[in-house]
Amino acid sequence: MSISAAFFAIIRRDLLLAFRRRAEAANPLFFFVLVVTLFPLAVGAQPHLLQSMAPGVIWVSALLAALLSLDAMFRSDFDDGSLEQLLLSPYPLTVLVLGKIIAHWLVTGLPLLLVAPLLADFLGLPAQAMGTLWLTLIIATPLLSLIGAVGVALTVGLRRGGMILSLLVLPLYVPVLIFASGAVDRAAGGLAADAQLDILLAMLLAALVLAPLPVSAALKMSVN
Amino acid sequence: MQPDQSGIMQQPPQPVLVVNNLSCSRDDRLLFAELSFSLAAGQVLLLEGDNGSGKTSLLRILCGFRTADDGEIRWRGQTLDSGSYYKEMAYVGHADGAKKELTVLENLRFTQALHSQSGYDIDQALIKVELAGFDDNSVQTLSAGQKRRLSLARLLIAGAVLWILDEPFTSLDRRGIALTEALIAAHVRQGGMVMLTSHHDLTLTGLPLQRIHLNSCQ
Amino acid sequence: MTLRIFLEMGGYGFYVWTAYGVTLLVLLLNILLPVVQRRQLLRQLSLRQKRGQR
Amino acid sequence: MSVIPAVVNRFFHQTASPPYFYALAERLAPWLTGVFLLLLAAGLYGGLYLAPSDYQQGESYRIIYIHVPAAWMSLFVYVLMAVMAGIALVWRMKLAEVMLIASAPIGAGFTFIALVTGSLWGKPMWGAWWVWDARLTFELILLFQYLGIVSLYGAIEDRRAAARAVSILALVGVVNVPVIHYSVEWWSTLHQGPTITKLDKPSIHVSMLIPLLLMAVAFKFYYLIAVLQNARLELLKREATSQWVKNLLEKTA
Repeated sequence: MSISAAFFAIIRRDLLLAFRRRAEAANPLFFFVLVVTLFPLAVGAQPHLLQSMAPGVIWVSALLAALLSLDAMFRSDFDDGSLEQLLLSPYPLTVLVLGKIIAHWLVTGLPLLLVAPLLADFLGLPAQAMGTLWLTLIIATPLLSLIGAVGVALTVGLRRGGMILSLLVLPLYVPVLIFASGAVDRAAGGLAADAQLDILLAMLLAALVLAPLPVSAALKMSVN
Repeated sequence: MQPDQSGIMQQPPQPVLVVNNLSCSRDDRLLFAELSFSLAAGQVLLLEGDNGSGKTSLLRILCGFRTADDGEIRWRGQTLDSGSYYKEMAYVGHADGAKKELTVLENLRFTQALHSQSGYDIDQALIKVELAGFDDNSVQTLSAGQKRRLSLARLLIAGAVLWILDEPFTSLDRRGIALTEALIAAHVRQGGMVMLTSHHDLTLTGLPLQRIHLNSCQ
Repeated sequence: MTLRIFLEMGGYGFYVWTAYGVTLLVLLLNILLPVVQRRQLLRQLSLRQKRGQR
Repeated sequence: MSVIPAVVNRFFHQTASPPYFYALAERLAPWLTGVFLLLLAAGLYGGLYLAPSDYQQGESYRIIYIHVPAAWMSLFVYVLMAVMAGIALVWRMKLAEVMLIASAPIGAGFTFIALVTGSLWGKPMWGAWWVWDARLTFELILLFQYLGIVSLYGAIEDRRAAARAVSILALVGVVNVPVIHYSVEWWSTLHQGPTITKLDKPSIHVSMLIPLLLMAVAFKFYYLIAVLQNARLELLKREATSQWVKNLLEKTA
């Protein structure tokens, strides 16, 4: 077996697992929809207000949904000993970990892509910003999984790591939130958002290369 | 050194795993200090000692999960991270390391993908651990003893030389224990190595058995 | 310049002196807490040692 | 290893040994405190008494002498922590772990000071206790990063493992710091008009600059004093059962 076989085997296994636990896997998506619905209820349904808030609301909700789903990334592997077996594989842990992160994104990030435009429409986001919203989601939701993986890997060994996880991960999410919602905001106002998208893309590429390193190191610490 | 065909039986076997002056402590408490031993092809090493004497910690250090406070471990003369160690070892711990939502076959396929060396194929391994015919059962339907045997199948599939087993006999019935001992014996006769902890009295007759007793030092 | 004028800080006295006060408090706490905790720890450890010797 | 001269190598080994470091920190403390108090007195005298009042902001600008040095220190300590995290991860040096842990609450303290003094300065200037100004927001997020480090260290029981976790987090955090800085800067220009910039004065008068620099250096000395006290506590906690601590207890008893 080769390294690429191991990489794809991890993605395949995690997708299969998500399919077997589909009720659980759908939770972040429901959560996302629910949080977005809460905003009009809280601030009132004035179209102007909602329209101007739409990029922020969608992105904050996406962020919270990602945060909620993070804990599941390594939790069951840690509990049933699969994580130990992963660490003992002769293949580089960084590559295996990247497989896990990608699988996590496919399960939790990808569905957001499908629902978000619909919700954005509910909030009255102008049609001209839809494309940009999609692009930011495509580029930046994987970033949420990559950055979040560092936080989960550090806290997976803790019995009550949930609160600490948010404290660790949310400051790291701030730039993603700013650039992503900023880009949609600009697009909604008819301005070009290329610079923000480029920055997000650069962050994604950097995170793809760099994030697996601290994640692997943190997992090694956590099985201790 | 010229290999002498006639004298090969008298020569002490060449150690493959060498542990030198290993020390480990947990929460200010010294578990063991200056522990040295070596393991050669075809040998079994049994770790004995009370609960909390550091048996599991030692095994976890050998897996690379823990770092020792002091000392070194060499596999074929190289450190664990630089050499071929992880290609040639496999570990069964307290947890089964299997996904309960997946079937036996799916779990073992994944094990196969994670290892670069190829050992037994899945069907053979399942026959060896007497789980043939359970391929499509999901792991959560298996009994505790069957899950243990599934872990043993993992060892066979990984094609490892060194087996590290932490309490492999727990939750096994008499038949399961006999089966596990037979697997260990067969592995060792083929030139494999086994390191294990157990509360159970081993009946590995005729095998070169090393015992290390870890006292809880105060 | 009298002390009163100095303390008034041109009407901004409250802001300026609160800022300096908070700073002093935080700086002092960050030094005193470890010192106090270390003394306590040393006392505990020496008690434990005496008990061990007996 | 051969790149490092033997003398330097020996110096580091000696200094890094816990009992030596513990005693050294004790011996240094009065000297450091002396220098700190001297610098502090000079800085405060220059800043609060000698320096003229600002033609725009009146006397309220005098908060600058603690706000700006504290903001500088909040960044400086974080970067220093990341350096020690790197040393701790690569060479597994215990002393680096101890210094990293010991620095976190002090850095958090500086960040807190920067936030509170910024807010106290902002009230008369902006008319509100809190304005979403780029620098203040940056300090706020930095404070969260510090708190994350402190609470992660507190949550993991095994001290070696906790130190490793914190080292990883500090390194990831230090990569995040410039990204946050840049993004917050961009965000604040997007969402609001220009605010009073407190630091970007093209030129600051020498009589104001000298006390500012004096205070900055004084804060560095304060950091040294505080970090050494914290490190001694941390060392004692970690090595409570070791021989040198026993000897120390016998000596003091």
